[in-house]
Amino acid sequence: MDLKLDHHNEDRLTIVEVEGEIDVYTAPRLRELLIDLVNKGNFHLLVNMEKVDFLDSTGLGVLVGGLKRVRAHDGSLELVCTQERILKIFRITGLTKVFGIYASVDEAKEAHGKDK
Amino acid sequence: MDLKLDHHNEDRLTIVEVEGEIDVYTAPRLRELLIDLVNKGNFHLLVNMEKVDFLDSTGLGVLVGGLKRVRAHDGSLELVCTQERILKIFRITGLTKVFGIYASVDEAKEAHGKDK
Amino acid sequence: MATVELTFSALPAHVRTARLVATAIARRTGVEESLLDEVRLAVGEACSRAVEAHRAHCPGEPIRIELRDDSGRFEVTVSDQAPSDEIHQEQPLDLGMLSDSFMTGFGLAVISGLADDVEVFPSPKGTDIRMSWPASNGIPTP
Amino acid sequence: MATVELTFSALPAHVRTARLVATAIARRTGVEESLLDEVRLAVGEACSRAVEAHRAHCPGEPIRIELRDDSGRFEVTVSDQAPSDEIHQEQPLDLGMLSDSFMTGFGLAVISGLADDVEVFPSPKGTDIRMSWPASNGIPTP
Ligand SMILES: Nc1ncnc2c1ncn2[C@@H]1O[C@H](COP(=O)(O)OP(=O)(O)O)[C@@H](O)[C@H]1O
Ligand SMILES: Nc1ncnc2c1ncn2[C@@H]1O[C@H](COP(=O)(O)OP(=O)(O)O)[C@@H](O)[C@H]1O
Repeated sequence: MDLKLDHHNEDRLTIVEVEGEIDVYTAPRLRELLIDLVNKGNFHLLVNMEKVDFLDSTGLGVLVGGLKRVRAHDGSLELVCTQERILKIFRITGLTKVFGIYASVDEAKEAHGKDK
Repeated sequence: MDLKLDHHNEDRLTIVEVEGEIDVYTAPRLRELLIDLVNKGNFHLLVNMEKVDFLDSTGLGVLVGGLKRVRAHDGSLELVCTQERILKIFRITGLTKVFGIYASVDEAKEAHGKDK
Repeated sequence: MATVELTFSALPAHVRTARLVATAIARRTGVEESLLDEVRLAVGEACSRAVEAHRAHCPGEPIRIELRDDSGRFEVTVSDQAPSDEIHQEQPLDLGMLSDSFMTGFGLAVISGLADDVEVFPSPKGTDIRMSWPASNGIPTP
Repeated sequence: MATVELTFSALPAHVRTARLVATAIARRTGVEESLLDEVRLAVGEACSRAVEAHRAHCPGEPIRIELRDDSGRFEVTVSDQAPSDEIHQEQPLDLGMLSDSFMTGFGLAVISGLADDVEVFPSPKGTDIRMSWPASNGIPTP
């Protein structure tokens, strides 16, 4: 199972669709995409993890790295995730306190609309 | 994928249904079944290989062993197989000349009916 | 004697092979289906950690993973040959401190959170990480 | 250096692990999907042969399989440590001669029929079987 990446803009949010395995082998591709998006001025990222079947700490590292980058521009990097096996990894590492995690893209968009 | 074995009698034939992988790990169970059937007086065996997804030379060995046993009682051991990947193994080892191989249980039963 | 031993060069692609082998053997050893995800992830983390350590210190040396199923438990040991110089993360998470390359802290946190039992043996000659899970059978006889 | 090396004790169950690893690495190395069945079967045969030889001669010794993907081909070498005393089957098949335990003749026939390229190196210290298939890529960069 490899990694598929896609992205598109909705309102002020850039939605990043991730499918497959984010691990030590594929994480560099996700890192490149996030860096590229930030360099092109997209500072509000929403990463949809619903189709991710495997996430390891290298993947976590890339997400945290992305968060640091968007924060430097007063941006945000949030996640959509309801899969227990993936949520567990965020919980174990204490990262549920670091990332906004939503149950759906719509829920995230709504929360975002209110923020600003 | 493990090995599932089943058998029942139709007319004078004992039909052995095999499903899964016949390899160095599971072949001993097939050998035991064939020996047991012969010991109980079933000398006309038809082994249905249609649901076999893997066959190695240990499996071939068990089939040849079964054939030797039934022949000692003037019996027969024939096969049903249409899967190219499995047929290939019989062809490579020259065993297509040793076993009667049929396209279906019915076809085998018919040929058998004529024989006797 | 270790039942199965896998040796691989320090490349991320091989971490996948290690995960695949560990999951397959765990399943056969009778580790509960619900734990297989944890096995896959914890073994992957330990191997990723080893690959990163080798790439930094000794890219030409192979990494070894031993899988044993002869003790009533499924036991995995991942051994690297990189000198251990880990900064053990004791303080709470501070975003600024984290690099976005592989984070040893996260890796070990994940492993400790997932393995039923973990021991880490760091030494100047390398680190061994030993993990184990309950298993219902050793090598079953056919 | 071999890219991945698997060492296992002489038990039939481990032949499955070897098949699994060989198929996974072959796939990743870019061996064509249509050849993966042949890889799985040929590697399995070579390992079964080694397991049988060890059980007869040296059940305590491990069997080694090396998988390389660094030469533009996918290359697998299975090495046993049992003295080679094979009767090479040159005469046509004679049912009476065949035992229904593992048949070296069939095993080698299957391997030769399936591997794109095979070399067998028997020696008093053990036999190496080297097989290879065309592969479209080595370790791909992520
Ligand atoms: N071709 C391959 N080479 C190496 N590792 C692989 C390959 N395919 C899958 N894997 C790894 O093996 C693990 C199990 O994969 P998979 O067979 O899809 O899981 P499962 O059997 O649980 O469905 C995954 O972590 C995956 O990265
Ligand atoms: N739990 C396991 N332990 C060791 N080997 C296994 C296990 N499960 C499957 N295998 C072996 O791995 C090989 C590939 O199995 P499988 O994943 O079903 O094939 P594929 O990926 O081609 O569908 C088979 O030969 C099988 O015997």
